[in-house]
Amino acid sequence: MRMVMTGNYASAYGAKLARAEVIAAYPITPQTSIVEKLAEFVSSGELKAKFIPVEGEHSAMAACIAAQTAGARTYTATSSQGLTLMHEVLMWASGARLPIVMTNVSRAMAPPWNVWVDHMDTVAQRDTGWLQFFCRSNQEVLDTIIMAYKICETSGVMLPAMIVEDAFILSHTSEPVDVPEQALVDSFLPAYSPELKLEVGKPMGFGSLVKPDQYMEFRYKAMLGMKEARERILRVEQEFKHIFGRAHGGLLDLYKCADADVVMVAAGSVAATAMDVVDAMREKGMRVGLARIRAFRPFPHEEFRSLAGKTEGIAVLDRSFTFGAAGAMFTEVKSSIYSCQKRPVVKNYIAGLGGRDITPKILEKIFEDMLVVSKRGAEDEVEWVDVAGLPRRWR
Amino acid sequence: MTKSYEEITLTPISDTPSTMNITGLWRVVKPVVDKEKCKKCTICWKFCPDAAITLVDGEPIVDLRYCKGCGICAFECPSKCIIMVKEGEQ
Amino acid sequence: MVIASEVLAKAAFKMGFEVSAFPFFGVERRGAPVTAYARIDDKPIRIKSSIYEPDYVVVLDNSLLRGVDILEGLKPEGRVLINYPEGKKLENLPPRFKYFVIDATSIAASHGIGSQTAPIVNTAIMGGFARMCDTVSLETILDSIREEAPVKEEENVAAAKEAYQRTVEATI
Amino acid sequence: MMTKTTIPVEEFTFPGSTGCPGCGANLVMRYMLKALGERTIVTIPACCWAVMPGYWPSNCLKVPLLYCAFEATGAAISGLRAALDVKGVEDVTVVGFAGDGGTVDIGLQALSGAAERRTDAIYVMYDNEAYMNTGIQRSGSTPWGAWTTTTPVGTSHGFKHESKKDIMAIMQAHKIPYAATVSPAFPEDFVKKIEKAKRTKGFKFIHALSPCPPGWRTNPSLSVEVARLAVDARVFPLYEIDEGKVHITRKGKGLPIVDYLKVQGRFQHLTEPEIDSMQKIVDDNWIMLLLKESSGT
Repeated sequence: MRMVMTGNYASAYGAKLARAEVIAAYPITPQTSIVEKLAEFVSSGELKAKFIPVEGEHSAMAACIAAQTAGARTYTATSSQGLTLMHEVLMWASGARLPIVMTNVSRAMAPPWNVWVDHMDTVAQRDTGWLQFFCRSNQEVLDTIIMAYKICETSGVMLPAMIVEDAFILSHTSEPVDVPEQALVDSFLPAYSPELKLEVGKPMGFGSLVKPDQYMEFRYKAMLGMKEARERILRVEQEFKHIFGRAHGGLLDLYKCADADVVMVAAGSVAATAMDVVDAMREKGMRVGLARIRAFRPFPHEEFRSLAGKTEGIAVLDRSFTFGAAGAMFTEVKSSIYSCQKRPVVKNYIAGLGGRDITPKILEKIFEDMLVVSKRGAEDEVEWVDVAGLPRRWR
Repeated sequence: MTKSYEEITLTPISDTPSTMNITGLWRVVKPVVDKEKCKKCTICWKFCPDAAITLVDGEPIVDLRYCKGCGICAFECPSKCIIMVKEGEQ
Repeated sequence: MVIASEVLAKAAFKMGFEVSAFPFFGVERRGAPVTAYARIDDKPIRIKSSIYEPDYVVVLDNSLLRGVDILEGLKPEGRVLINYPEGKKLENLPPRFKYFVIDATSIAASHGIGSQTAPIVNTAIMGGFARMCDTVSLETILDSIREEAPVKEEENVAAAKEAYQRTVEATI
Repeated sequence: MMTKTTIPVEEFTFPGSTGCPGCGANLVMRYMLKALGERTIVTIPACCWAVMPGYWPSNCLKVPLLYCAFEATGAAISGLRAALDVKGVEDVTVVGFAGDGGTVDIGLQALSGAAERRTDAIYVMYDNEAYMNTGIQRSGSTPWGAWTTTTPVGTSHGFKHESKKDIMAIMQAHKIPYAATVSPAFPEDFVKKIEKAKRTKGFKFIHALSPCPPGWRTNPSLSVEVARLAVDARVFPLYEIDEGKVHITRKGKGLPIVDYLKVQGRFQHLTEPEIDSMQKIVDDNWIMLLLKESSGT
């Protein structure tokens, strides 16, 4: 059934349809309405689950880890400061090979204190061993939560996944979302049944001390899990499409890139706006395209390598910045295509930090700049967009 | 012996009894029980931190593969029937 | 205010439109001035940036007329709906736009929505919006209010109906 | 013929743990599991006991064990209980088993959360009165006067000058149904209290004194004796708080505190006046406890 709902409600419906059994969460702006809705589902009996009102985000993840180890399907949601507080236990979840699914409402890090969209929190967790999916619509949020359980619960993967909703822009925007029938979701996503779980009668110790002579083999296996996740994402999306009639673009969602002189790389909600801009610019005769990073982990290296040969310039829009380096997506894109025969010019645009609106006009200007840069190379590899005090005007 | 990544579980799960650790090798002194004096009070068994003492008809049998030689049993024994002797001595 | 934009979006959605509604993204505090937006289109809405050139502006609290440029970016053919006391003349606004007024405060108060000192005008004003804008019908607005109103749904519906009847175009 | 013993015969720990010789924490675990039995799940954060089961794949517990993050014990027991509930698994005791640092310091928030949520579980703090796993650094549970590596005595008399956090009072303030202190020197009392905790629904807290030969600078053979002296000198009284009511389970002999201190290297630097002031605090605390017991709070 198609309903108008916010991204946060899409998350809550996603977790409900996936039949999450244990939900442990702590409120943080702008994630709150996810947990409020889920608490409502649980208290009304619509969702047969246990809701643990934990006293902080670290405990939220720690409780999910314990519950998932004991064989329950778990879900949590957080944002920004809460996500970074979880950092330690995020690594724990992946090291323990637990397919926990979490929504992160991506929000800026303080200071300056700021509750608006920014990908710093999410990007900072890129090494934690979580699959990370950026979404561009509320529909994608709901669908990806359901898909994530299926992707992650495969014995070859068994890693956790983070579904990224842009703060306010998705979390609080109401738009039509198709909420599938429970029976249909059940036919797609079977109950969680791990090969090994913590249970009485089986005296096993989960997560024990491993010496240097064995540690690497376990890490190697986690790497294989992430590699397998790559294939799983694609396969599960095919299955999803077969049942639900829609898909969201695999790891790298390409929009009009086939003949594009210049391609913009972006993640999250701004990519949706960028699609409109691509259409408008093409109407004016400019061949531009959009490559939306849907999976940031595992990173779509292969997809970028095949894109490299088809375009002259890649404009990477990062909604975060790695201090002392550049935008993380830019760094990844460049490293992906380094081994390619033909390498397009790549430039990094840092934009939209702390909720600064990225308007269609700004996106158009980035495309225009890239069309020039792709021919003569970039003077500055990394440009901060729409910063007062810098010479270039963007608005 | 390092196991191949193909032979191990996804995450370390310990399922082997710790009797695989021969902690008796740490020992400097060992308990020797004078069975004549033993009153079968079971106190030595009760206070062994390593569960290395078992009772057979009330008499303590020290499993020297695991006894670390802490000496609690000797200290606590009310009839003083356990003495700690240096390894290698009688 | 956040609720008003949702009511509108959901009403338009019922009529078969694609919609997108969002508050000015901030830390919500009841009573503090807020802005909310809605987009209505017949094809899927992808754009996620804020609205800078609206077709319609709805002002729920006329005290904002003094401090906020409510006409900023309004398209030339744009229309404005203002919650305004009945009988009082609308002043200091450029005549190039069309203005509609409705005393949503009195209507909400008379239907017992909110308190007498601080009536909640969100639902009444949407009745006025149905009058000003041909795109959404009063019936769907009322349906939408029925679904969205947390309490007193029939009072809210009646207020919106009354507001629809009493909304008039103002002369400058 | 079965031997008559004063505590359950069945062992739920294997020999071969990698605890130090004379480790009090080994006794705490051993007695606890004897009282709880097979249908128990234990979660252990970073602490000595995270190492004591041995390197993978060694495990010295005969019940399932989940290792959790240092500060996360309270959250982990809530998660375990929720999973058991949602799966309809009944009659399982969930135990959080943490050291003093993991309880009164880094784990206090999660502990408080679990207690406030009334998580149906037993939280056992084995208190060796310092960060022993990392090599004897002071914790919030280290007593006044003790030497640790981060409260070195040196020439400036730099022993720990702050008093031990009163975790039992903290837990009592959470209005939990049951809390008790236990000592490895009194296994019968220990087992009885754990059995009571097991029968009680809701959040239960057990404070276990856990002598540490390397950290306390004691002879390993004295681990039980020093725990006994702690009770007899009333440094560590044995009592329970049952539905808010204090009940002292062993009054002890009322020995002078010096009897307890003198067997431990960590207190050797203390002067007579310092020992006297410690004695006064112990006496005051004992009177307070008696008052609490007689007043029914």
